[in-house]
Parts: sequence; C-alpha cells; structure tokens
Amino acid sequence: MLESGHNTQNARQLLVMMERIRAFEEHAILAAERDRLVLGAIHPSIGQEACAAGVMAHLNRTDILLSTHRGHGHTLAKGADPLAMMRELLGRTGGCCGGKGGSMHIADFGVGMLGANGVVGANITIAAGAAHGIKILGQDHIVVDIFGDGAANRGPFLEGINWASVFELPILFVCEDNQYSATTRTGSVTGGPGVAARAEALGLRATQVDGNDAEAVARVSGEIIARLRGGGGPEFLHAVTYRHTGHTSFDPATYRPEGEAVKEIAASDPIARQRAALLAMGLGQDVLDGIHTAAQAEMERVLKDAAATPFPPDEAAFADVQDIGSPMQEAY
Amino acid sequence: MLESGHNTQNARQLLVMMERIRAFEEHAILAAERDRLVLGAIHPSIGQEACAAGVMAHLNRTDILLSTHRGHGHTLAKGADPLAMMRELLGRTGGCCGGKGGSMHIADFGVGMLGANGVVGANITIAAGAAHGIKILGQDHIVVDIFGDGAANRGPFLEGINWASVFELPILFVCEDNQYSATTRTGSVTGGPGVAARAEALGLRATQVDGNDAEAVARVSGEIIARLRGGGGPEFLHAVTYRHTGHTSFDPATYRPEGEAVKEIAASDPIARQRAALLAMGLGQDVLDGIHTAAQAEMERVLKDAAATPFPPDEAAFADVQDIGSPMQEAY
Amino acid sequence: MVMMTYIEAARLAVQQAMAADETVWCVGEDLGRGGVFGQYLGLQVEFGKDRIVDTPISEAAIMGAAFGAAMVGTRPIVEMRFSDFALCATDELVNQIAKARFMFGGQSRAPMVIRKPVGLWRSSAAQHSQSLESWYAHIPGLVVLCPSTPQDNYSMMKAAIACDDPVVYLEHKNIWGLEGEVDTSLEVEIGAASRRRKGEDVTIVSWSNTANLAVEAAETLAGQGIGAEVIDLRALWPWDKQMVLASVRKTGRLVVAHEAVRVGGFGAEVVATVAEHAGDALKGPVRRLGAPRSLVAYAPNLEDKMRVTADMIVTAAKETLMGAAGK
Amino acid sequence: MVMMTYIEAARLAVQQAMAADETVWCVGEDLGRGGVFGQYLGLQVEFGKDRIVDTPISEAAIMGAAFGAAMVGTRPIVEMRFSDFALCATDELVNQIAKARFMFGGQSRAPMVIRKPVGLWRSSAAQHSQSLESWYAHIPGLVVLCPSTPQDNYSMMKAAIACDDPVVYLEHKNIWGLEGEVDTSLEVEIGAASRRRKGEDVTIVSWSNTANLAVEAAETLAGQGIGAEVIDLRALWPWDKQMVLASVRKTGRLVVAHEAVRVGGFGAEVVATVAEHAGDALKGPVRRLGAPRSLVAYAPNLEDKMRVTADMIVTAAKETLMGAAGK
Ligand SMILES: Cc1ncc(C[n+]2csc(CCOP(=O)(O)OP(=O)(O)O)c2C)c(N)n1
Ligand SMILES: Cc1ncc(C[n+]2csc(CCOP(=O)(O)OP(=O)(O)O)c2C)c(N)n1
Ligand SMILES: [Mg+2]
Ligand SMILES: [Mg+2]
Repeated sequence: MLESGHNTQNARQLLVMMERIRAFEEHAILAAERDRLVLGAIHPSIGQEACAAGVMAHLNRTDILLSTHRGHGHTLAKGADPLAMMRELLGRTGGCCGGKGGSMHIADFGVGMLGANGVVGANITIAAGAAHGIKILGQDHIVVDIFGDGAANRGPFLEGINWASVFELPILFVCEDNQYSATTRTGSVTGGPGVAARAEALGLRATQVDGNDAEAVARVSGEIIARLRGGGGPEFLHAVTYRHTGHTSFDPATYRPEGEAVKEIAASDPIARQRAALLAMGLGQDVLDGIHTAAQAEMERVLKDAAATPFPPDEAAFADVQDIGSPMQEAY
Repeated sequence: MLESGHNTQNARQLLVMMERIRAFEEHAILAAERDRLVLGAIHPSIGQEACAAGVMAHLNRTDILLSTHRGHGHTLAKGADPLAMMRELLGRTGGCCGGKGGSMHIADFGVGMLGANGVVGANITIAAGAAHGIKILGQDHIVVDIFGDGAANRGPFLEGINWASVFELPILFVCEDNQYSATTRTGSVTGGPGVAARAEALGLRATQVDGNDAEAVARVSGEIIARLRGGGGPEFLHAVTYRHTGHTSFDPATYRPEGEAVKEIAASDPIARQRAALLAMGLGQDVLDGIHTAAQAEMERVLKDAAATPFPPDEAAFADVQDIGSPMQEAY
Repeated sequence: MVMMTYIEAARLAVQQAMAADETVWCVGEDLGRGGVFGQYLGLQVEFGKDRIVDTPISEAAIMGAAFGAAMVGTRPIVEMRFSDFALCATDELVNQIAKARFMFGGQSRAPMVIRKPVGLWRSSAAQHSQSLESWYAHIPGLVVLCPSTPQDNYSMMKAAIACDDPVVYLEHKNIWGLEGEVDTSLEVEIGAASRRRKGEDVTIVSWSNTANLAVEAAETLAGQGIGAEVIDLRALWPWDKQMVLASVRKTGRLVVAHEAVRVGGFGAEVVATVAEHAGDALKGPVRRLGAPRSLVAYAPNLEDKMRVTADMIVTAAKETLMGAAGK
Repeated sequence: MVMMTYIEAARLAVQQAMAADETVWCVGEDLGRGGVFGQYLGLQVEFGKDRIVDTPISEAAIMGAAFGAAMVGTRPIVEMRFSDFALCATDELVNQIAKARFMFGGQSRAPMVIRKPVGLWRSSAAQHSQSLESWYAHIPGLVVLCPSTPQDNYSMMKAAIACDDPVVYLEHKNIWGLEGEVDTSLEVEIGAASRRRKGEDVTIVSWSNTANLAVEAAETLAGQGIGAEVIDLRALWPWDKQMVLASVRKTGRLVVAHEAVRVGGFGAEVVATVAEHAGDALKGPVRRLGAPRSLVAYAPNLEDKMRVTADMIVTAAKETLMGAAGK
C-alpha cells in the first residue's frame, strides 16, 4: 500500500509496479511468440499499467479484486507472485491455477484476486456478490472490480451495478477504457454520453480520471477507497487509456487508423509519463534506468524458471471439478 | 388513429378504448375466478389503461407493438379482436394464437402485435430488432415496445436500448410503471434516479408523463411518434401509473401498505379521470354511461362466445413447431 | 415423523439450516413475501432482510452475485422462481459457477443451492413449463437433484445446503401440495437412488414427479400380476447406476420415464448406460418415455399431449414384457 | 469442384446467399474486420455496414434483435463468436426464438442461422472450448447442424440460410483450415447423414470434427482387416435414424463418438435409439465415446485428457467386435 500523501516514494512505487507489469507482459509475449510456450491467447495490457498500479496501491491483501481477460497487470499489482503467474501462462505445475486456467483465468485467492474472466462483463455481478458476501459476513474488506469499455454494453453491467447500488455494497467498479472492444472502436457501438453516465443513472457516484496518469489514478482511487472504507456506498471510476498492442498478442491491429497508435503511445504512455514526473521531482535518470533494468531482469528470470517447470500431473485433469460425483471417482 | 389536435372526439375515443380494455379484463377475471375457464395466470392491467389507449391511438395497423405478460390492453388498443383474444385466454380454437399461447403470449400479427412475453424484459431486444429489420427492409413503420418498471433491472434493458441508440432505430420504448414488480415495490430494488435517467444514459431522449392521464399520454406520445415518423431517433417514455389489482387476478395483494390501493385508485383511476374530463368538456353523463354499458355488453358477449368455442384439435399440439424435423412427422 | 407437504418440507430444511449456520442465506425475487409459491413464507420475519434477500428482477445478477458471495465464504440458496427464467443466468451458472473451482486450480468453492422449479403446472404454456434437467447433468461441476416426495425434499435440501459443490435443485411445481410423512432425522446420500417399490419383472426408472406416476403405474401393474421395480433416481448427477444396473440384471426389462422432452432427455443417458453395461441382460425391448419434441401449449388438451402418464408407463412396461429385444 | 477450406466454404455460401437475397444479413461483434476467425472477411466491403453489422458486446441483444428482425421478414445470420458466449443469450434462443412460432399459433417465423463455433481449440481452457450440441437437440423448435467438411460447410450453410426454421449452426473451431473439394452445385437435405465410409463389421456414428477422426480410425481398422462403416450425422435434429438403424442391423456393432462430454451427450440419444429399435440386432457391446465429465484445462497435457482420439475409436471398435453384448 502507498503511504498517505503524495510523495516521491509513492511515485516511485507506482513506476516500479508499472515497469514490472510491462516487463512481465513483454516476457509473456516473448514466451508466446518467440518461444511458443504460451499456447492460448494472451491479452496484454501494455499501455494500461497506470490503472493497475494506481488502484491496487490502495488495497490490502484481504481486499478483493476481480478482473478480465486482460488482467495480468491487476493481478501482479494485487500482490501475486509473477513466477506463479508466468507458470500459469505456460500451463505448468505451480502456476497460480495449477496450469488449468491460463492467462484468461488467472487468479490468486491468496492475495484476494478472485479471478480474471473469459466472458466479458461476467465479473461485474460476481464482484457485486463478493461485496454482498463481505457485508453478510460483517467483514470490513472492500472489493474492486475492473472491466473494459466493451463490458458496459453487456446486461450484467446494468444488473451488477444496480445490485451494488440497491444493497449499498463496498465496491469500486473501474472501467479501464482502452477505447477498443477487440477490433471495434467502442464508441461506435456505445450509445449515450458514456459509461460514467450509465453508472450514475444506476445510482453510483462516478469519477472520471486520466487513465494514463498513474499519479492521478492513485490520487482519485485513493479518495474513493477511503470513502468506501469509511462506509460509503459503491462508486465508479472511469479511466481512459490506450491499448498499445493488438487485442491479443498475435493481433497486428491493422484496423486502427494509420498513425493512431504511434501518436497515442507517444502522447500517453503511462510509464514514460511517470518517468518524466519522477525526473521532474528530482530523481536521477540512473535510478529510473535501474528500476527498468531490475524489472526486466526479474521477469527474464521468471520466464526462465517458469519454462523449466514441468507440466501438471495428468490426474489434475480430473481434480477440483466437484466433491460429489467427481470425475476422480469415475471419469465417464 | 386519433385525429390531429386535442378535441372532444379524441378524448371520447380514449375513454371508449379504456372502457373496452377494462371491460375485457373484468370479464377475463370473471372467466378465471367465477367460471374457472381461464386455467393459466392472468395479469390484469386494470388502472393502467391510459397508457394502452394513449399510445396506441397514434399507431397504424402496420406499425409494430411488443408487450409483456400484462398486455391485454395494449393488444386490444392495437386493434386486435377481443373475441379472438378472449378465446386465447380460454385456450380455444380461433384464439389469436390458436389457444396455444394464452394470456401471457397473446399476439396478433395481423394488427402488428408481435407478442406479449412471459419473460420480463425479453421483449426489449426483440423490439429493437424488429425496428432494425424495418430499417433493413426500408419500410417506414415504427415500433412501440412496452414493458414494466421491473424490466428496467434486467440486462436486456441496457442491451436493447443501447442497440436502438447505436443503430438509430425507429422505436419508442414505453415503461409503463405501475410501481410494483410482482409483490415488490420496484423502487426498493432500483438504484439511481429512475428509468428515464437510465434511458438517457444510453442516449435516448426520455420523456416523463402522468400515466394515469390518458390525454397527457396521448399528447406526449403523439409528439414523440411524430418525431419518429419524421426520421428521429429512438425515444423513451416513462409513464407512472398504478395497478389496481394484485399481480395476477388471484393475488390479493396483501403486501401493499394498508389503504394504499384505495387511496391511489380514488386519486388516479384513469377512467374516472377521463370521464371527469369529458364531463368538463360538456359531454353528458348519459353519454358516458352509454360508453360504459356498451363496453361491458361487448365483452359479456365476447366471453359468452369464447366460452362456447371448442378447444383446439389435438393435432395442434404438434403443429407450428418447425418445418424440418417437425413433430408432425414424428412426435418422439 | 410428521405429515407435511413437499413445499413445507423444503421450507423446514431451509429454516433449520439457516438457524444452524449464519452463513446460509436466500436470495431471489419476492422472497420477503414468501416467494412466488410460498417456499419462503415466514422466513424473512425469522431471519431478517439481510438473510432473506429480496432482489431486483435480475436473474443474471442473482446467480452471479450469489456466486461471488459463495466464493467469499457464504452459502447462498438461489431462487430462480421458474426454471425457465434461470435461462437468463446461463452464463453465470455454466461458464462461471460450474467452472470456477477447476479453472482456478482448486482455489475456490461455490457452495450454492440453485432452486429452479420445473415442470408442467396448469396451463402455464411454453415459457413456464420446461424441464431441462438433462442440460445440467451434462455440465461438469454441477450436482443435479430432482426430489419427488416431501421426505426427499426435506432430506435432499438439507444435503444440498451442506454440500460444498453447486447444486442445481429442481423441485416440481405441480407437487408443492403433495403430502407425506417426513422423518427429520433421515439423511440422504446425494447420488443414492430410492427403490420406491420392489419387483422382479420389470425395472421402471424415473425421477421428479414422474417417479410418483411410476409408483402409481407399478400399483396398477401389481393388480395385473406384474412386479415392477420402481427406481426413483432422485439425483441425476451423480446417479445411481449400480442400483439401475443391478435391477435390470434382475428383471431383464427396462422402462425409463420422465416429463422432459424425450429427445436428448436424461432417459437417453440411462438407456445408453444400460445398453453399454447390461445390454446382454435385456430380455425385451427398452422403452423410453418422455414428452414429444414439441412445445407445451396453453390449451389444456394440447398441454396433455406433452404428458407422460401412469397409463403410458403401464403400457410401456407391458410392451417390454411382451416384445423381444429391439423391434 | 474447387479446393477450399472449411472457413472459406461457409464464407462463400454466405456471400452467395447475400448476393441472391437482399434480406439476408449478418450480425455480430467485429464482423466488419472479418469476425474473430475471419469467417466474414471481405463481406462488409461487398455488402456494406447495413448488412454486415458490427454490434456492441451484447449477446442477448444480438440474438434478441436478430429474432425481432427475423419476425418482420429479414433472414439474419447471427454470429456468436464462441459457442460459449451464446450462453449469454440462452433465454433469447430457447424461450423466445425456439418457442415463438408455436406460442403464437403459427403467426411468426424465425428464419435465422445462429453460428456458434464449438470445440477444443489450442489451450483455450474451460470458457472457450465447449460443445453443447445435445442441449440444442433437446429443444423443440430448433434445427441443429454440425458440419465436418468444407463441402458440408458450404452445402449445409446454404441449406440453413434457406431454411425457415431457426438453425443452430455449430462449426468446429479446430478445422477452419481443413481443405477439401467443394462442389457448389451439391445440395444437402437437412437431416440426411453422410456415409463417409462403407463397412460391414462395425458402425461408427459421429459428427463434427470427431467424424473426421472416425474416418481416420476406419482407415486404420481397414488396415487390420476390419470394415468400419462411418456415419457422419451432420444434423442432430432432425437426425438420420434410418441410416444408423440400417447400418447397425447390418453390422450388429455400434460405436458412437463425439467431442462433447459423454454424460448427457447426444451419443446417449443415438445409443438409446438403437437400443430401443435395433437392440436385438446387436452382436456386441455398444461403445460410446465422449469427453469425461470434467472440464477443459489450459495445460495441453490436461486438455488432451478431454479428447476423443482416432486411436480411442479404433480401440472401441475392436472391443465391440470382440466382446459379447453387455459386459
Ligand atoms: C460475452 C462475451 N462476448 C464476447 C467475447 C469476446 N471478447 C473477448 S475480449 C473482447 C473485447 C472486450 O472489450 P473490452 O471490454 O473493452 O475489454 P478490453 O479487451 O479492451 O480490455 C471480446 C469481444 C467474450 N469474451 N465474452
Ligand atoms: C426474467 C423473469 N424473471 C421473473 C419473472 C416473474 N415475473 C413475472 S411478472 C414479474 C413482475 C414484473 O414487474 P414489471 O416489469 O414492473 O411488470 P408488471 O408486472 O408490473 O406489469 C415477475 C418478477 C419473469 N416472468 N421473467
Ligand atoms: Mg476495451
Ligand atoms: Mg410493474
């Protein structure tokens, strides 16, 4: 967690986390494309790290997070072990889901990360319910639920947010808006003034933030989360950012207008911005380089170790389906 | 259709339609409770007739309507034959769905009524699609979709209205808000400022109207429908009214606060209000009584004729399922 | 032993489980007023609004939220009102609840009871009459229960609430008022069928309300000197293959009867399993009764065309006794 | 005759149908860029944005809106992307589309093709790998098609678009690139199976990609002197009982193989039907192959545990040839 107040230490922590997320995903892409070790699709969040770093900075281990198919960054920022995550992406023993979920279903219940989700928008009602459960149990954790701009067009957006609103649940919904739904400009299929207005119409206080500015995300989400911890009702955060890569690591994203990506990346890369901010605060270039190099080295090691881990034992194919009528007893 | 302008003739037509709807449903309830001829549940719209009469007054036969489980009034006002409707409620030959749908699935495609629906909210996406189809076919009809306040908490509300918004379809969504979802006060399970705000957040122009004032509903919906016919985008109408009966005809509605129904009915019954308005316009009490008596007589006859109609032939159980692989060829 | 109805039996089981365990709660539409059939009558007064939770008409959220709450340690009982409306929450049930534990490598559990009243119920027509139990039996991760008597609706509900797996709990709407003796000390093992009647001549396998019709049919057959063994599966996953196979090996004759559509119904699974594992024991043609592959109409005479009746079971039993295997 | 891939064959059929009939249109996410697998590549350029419609991520609305548009006289082709996501539109498909014509007494039609790519596809894990064809076969009102070759994906797509009933059209994701000759003049009757290989010793019934494995297995068996007749059902509703029963009467041996979970899979329906109507013709135990009732994991070795392979079909065929009926 960040110390309270806005200082160099916090700013530096944000950069460290963003560098680690990026390095993790760059290595995941290497693993997929260079090494052919990742067999399923991976959805990188490169360019979107500010949201993960800024929001998660305010969560305890016992707070709960749900995320999407594009959830590596959130999961890492929530405190998951990158080696367990990389093993998961490679489908190996010791992966955080035992190699059974892969990138799209990454989860680490030990740090309160209750799962990425392969179904767009499905996490919204589940997250509302996690907050409902917390309330029933009289616990004081909070829930953060992250989803993309595309999810705001699915029914569960309305049902889940209305639910949180009606039952006054301790939850922050974050729309991490990278402006694309797979290959489609989300704006072209989204009616009305936008996602924040939708959340407001369902009774939530909604806040808009520059999703490429880690400092701003951290500040604004810190305020919201403080309100939640103080017993406030559910809130909504809309953070606009940009997806540097294609939808999946294999997608060349040729559907983007010529030059858009180059321009957006130059203008808004959250890591570049955070570096600049830290330089302006007086940190040396060498310190920044050190952060970068350390993150890269960490994830290089992580990939190497993950690649050296064996695949899960075959019996795992029948484990953890159900207790009663389990395929462990009778597979067919 | 109403003549343009606000005049006694129109006001009288509205009353006639409301009296006919009420008489139809009163007789349907008699058929259910006194005669035990209606075997399934019926959901009366007694007290809510203003919406049916006021909105449908502006539709042509070729315009399209979709409705809910509480759709007798809308269907009748759209021009369906009450005898075919009553036969349907009694499950008889000559019912508008051949006795196969019953009250909850009443439909008369011949007058553009594409179906009531047993699933709350399901008609919203279907209606949007009907409007989409009309656009593809280059036709100039419009679509009206009516649903209850409870439907605004279902996912299809968001998906269907967003759809209409994105594709700029010729459709009017009407939320006929009787303040209850079965036995639950809808307000207690609905977050935020209300349904109109939800529709606005999805990009629709939304209008509020007193749903117990047939004149107001007719005026406001007339304006909206004129905009639709003029090529305007989809709109939303929120009409607040009150359900005089229980959720179904068998429901005593004991969950309502003591005295609420009596008070609401006294204050807001749309038929009483329309009668008063017509008296004020100078119509005689005898004329009003005549309208009432005629409606009652019509529906008494309708019930009698319907009750005298035979049940459908047994083969109908296998007809109209599908052409290929039909149970007509092989039932099992 | 007390006399009670099918609906009261389940209500008692829920009430006792809630009294015993604070993490058990119920969630669905109109529950505060007892639920649409009165399954929860009185429970909100006893347990309050935070444990008998009235919801918006949001099936996807009811299912999804209950799942989220189950993942953090509560034990929700989810009310879907009519099983038909549960189709509005199919992603939540099938892609989320059934898969989460496996996908997350065993990190999560979803101890939930998902109540979905099924079946034909006086002119309810095509959107309020379905029985889709075979769908759920096909989905790994789900337990599927179909009680047919007050005793079972008590004991199986208790077992379902105690179960750490998600349980699809299918009560039949037409027998809410069915009375029977209930021994509250009787425990049922999930997956154990109930031999409702012993017999040597023909095995009748059924479940849900059709099992009651099978018992009726067996009584008729007994009057004609035919001994029918009636096996009420009660659970479709896991299901009691052992009891069925043993019975068929004994009688050599099999009738399977259910209310759901015959094509793709769970009766096919039962017959196929017998064909695979006891095909050599069959002395007559197998008979599989279910609804025609048509829809449930509103008109009562048409609705009746979808019914499997006790008479039809009697006829099928006789056919399998008279005919040779195959036809 | 032209060589083309499975994906190209369907694209050609769609393109030709759209060119021939202005009321045919396609609706789904990302179609303008070709759809997630490229099934619609180039079509938006040819037919414009009003007929190749890019939608929001709103499966319920895609399905529901297409239905509404079908009711007013258009012929939509609905793209669900992965069959798994179609579960978000289950009410729309099952309670609305399948039932409307009947409920409304024949007043409406829903001429729709609902494309739901199914099946295992390189480490896609539990939410992107399902095959739920048995669900749809169980629902009155739906036609269910499962093409396995380029020719069939051309001819059956054409038949599906021409069909006035709603058609659930299940393409297998793993064979988009499968090449084969396509005769564009060849018409397929919906419900007619394809005898992919003749044989006298054992009948192998299959569909979708598993039918291709069955052909492979039959080749192996032929090398061992065993004549396997491979019947590719292609359609699960209606399905070609006649061809299957005639074949089993000839061979006396039956293996059914599919990729879906075995329990409650459509294989049960096939076996049960044979047991009922040709049980006396069986000379050996029936074998039914399908996935274990477990979930599809991401790790490739675990994913493989869910597969029915050509080898497994070979083994099953030999077992049914060697064993007595039953076991
Ligand atoms: C219900 C559902 N529909 C479609 C998909 C396919 N799909 C996967 S990611 C994606 C785009 C999601 O866009 P957004 O919500 O903005 O998230 P992003 O990918 O931009 O992070 C789509 C359409 C899905 N996974 N689930
Ligand atoms: C999806 C779904 N959930 C639940 C029901 C049961 N149900 C039927 S009517 C009704 C209340 C609907 O309230 P509202 O939309 O306000 O319409 P009203 O009955 O007031 O006309 C409910 C919950 C249903 N038919 N469909
Ligand atoms: Mg996005
Ligand atoms: Mg209402």
